[in-house]
Amino acid sequence: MTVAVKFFASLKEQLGCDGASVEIGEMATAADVWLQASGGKAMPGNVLVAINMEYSDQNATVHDGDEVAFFPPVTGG
Amino acid sequence: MTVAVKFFASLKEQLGCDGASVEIGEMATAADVWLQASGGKAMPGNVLVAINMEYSDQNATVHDGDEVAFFPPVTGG
Amino acid sequence: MKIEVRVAPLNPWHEVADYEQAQTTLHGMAGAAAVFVGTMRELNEGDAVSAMTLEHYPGMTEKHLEKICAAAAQRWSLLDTLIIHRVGELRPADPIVLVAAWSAHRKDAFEACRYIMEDLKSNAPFWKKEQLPSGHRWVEKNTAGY
Amino acid sequence: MKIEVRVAPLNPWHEVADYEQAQTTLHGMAGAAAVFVGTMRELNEGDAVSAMTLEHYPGMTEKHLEKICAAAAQRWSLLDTLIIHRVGELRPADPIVLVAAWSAHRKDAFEACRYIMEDLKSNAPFWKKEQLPSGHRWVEKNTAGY
Repeated sequence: MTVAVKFFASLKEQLGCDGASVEIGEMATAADVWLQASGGKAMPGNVLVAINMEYSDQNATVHDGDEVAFFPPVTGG
Repeated sequence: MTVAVKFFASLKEQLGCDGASVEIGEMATAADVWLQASGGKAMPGNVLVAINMEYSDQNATVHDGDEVAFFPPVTGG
Repeated sequence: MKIEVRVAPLNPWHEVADYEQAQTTLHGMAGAAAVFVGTMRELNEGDAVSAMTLEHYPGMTEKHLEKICAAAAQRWSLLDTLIIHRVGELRPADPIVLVAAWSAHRKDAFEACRYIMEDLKSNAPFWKKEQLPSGHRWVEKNTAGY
Repeated sequence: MKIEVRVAPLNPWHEVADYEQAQTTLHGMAGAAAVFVGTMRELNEGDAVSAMTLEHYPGMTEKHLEKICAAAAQRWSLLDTLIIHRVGELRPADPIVLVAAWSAHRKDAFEACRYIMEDLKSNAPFWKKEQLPSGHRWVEKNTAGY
């Protein structure tokens, strides 16, 4: 299956990438998506995960066509 | 001694008077001032008292030249 | 710091904008502005209100509002405060009161603004008389704010 | 209800004035408006900040802000809410965010405005990068709001 990956803010800078389309096996979790998209880097402890623009967590299962986003703590307002 | 008396809002309407200059003996309290200025009426329980534009109470002693105000609960804002 | 009690109509947002622009010490320093605007409703306690007369105690009102702002400035870290309150004849949808508080951070601005507003409602010497279909009615007390 | 994320400069008081005037259902019904405006400061954590870049997650940001407003409308009796948030390049003294809540009474307006602002700061996907004399710095977390 295919998922769209997005990185934001400092994470995007650190990884040098704002997103990718990732081919991954069924039953993959957000953490699996991270590993593949980041080229095997450890996920920083404070990273937030959103699936289809809803907050989720790294253990959530992803589905074909999902948009999986990783970003640092938010600092708006 | 002489004190200036002021009435506001519903109290002013009930008494038909917005203020008066009252001659009263030394050591008079705000309650004494009320009695004289209101023509002996009982003071409603919810009346607020200010002396020289500071909240006070009916047992406070007034002094020559004081401005003594009586008014109902406030409803601004 | 500005406190104004006035008869003239109040456009609260224009007042805040103008005041903020004029206070150059706020620029770049104030990270937070909390503003409250109280406006006349056309309904109160289930009755249609067509007009309102706001009376105040000239002198004591301003003095009391200054005292409230000074107390807020003691309790929170504030850069500035602004209060404008109308008196006289009002119609539904007319703004009655504007309270604004500026601070470096939002906690102080939020809490000071609400504190000032609550003290104003509880203690500042203003009185409202409503025009109802059945005649006049003095408002007897304000609704609870907390 | 309006939610806007935009690059264009923000004059928050004009926005509130225009929005309020356009929402005729508020007129005579809203007794209370509580507004918060967050503005860029020229100093953060002791460092001079000459500019700021605000990044966001297009789509999720708007979705999350709508969710916050819906949650506030569940919890308090609200007539309307307005959020405008800037993204892109900002300079000190530029307004960043506007949150407004209208209600019949002040308690609901005050509490909803603060709630929306706190949730926005805690959860809405925005990120700030500051320009310091020494280079860029991503802001790591927001200050506490309570």
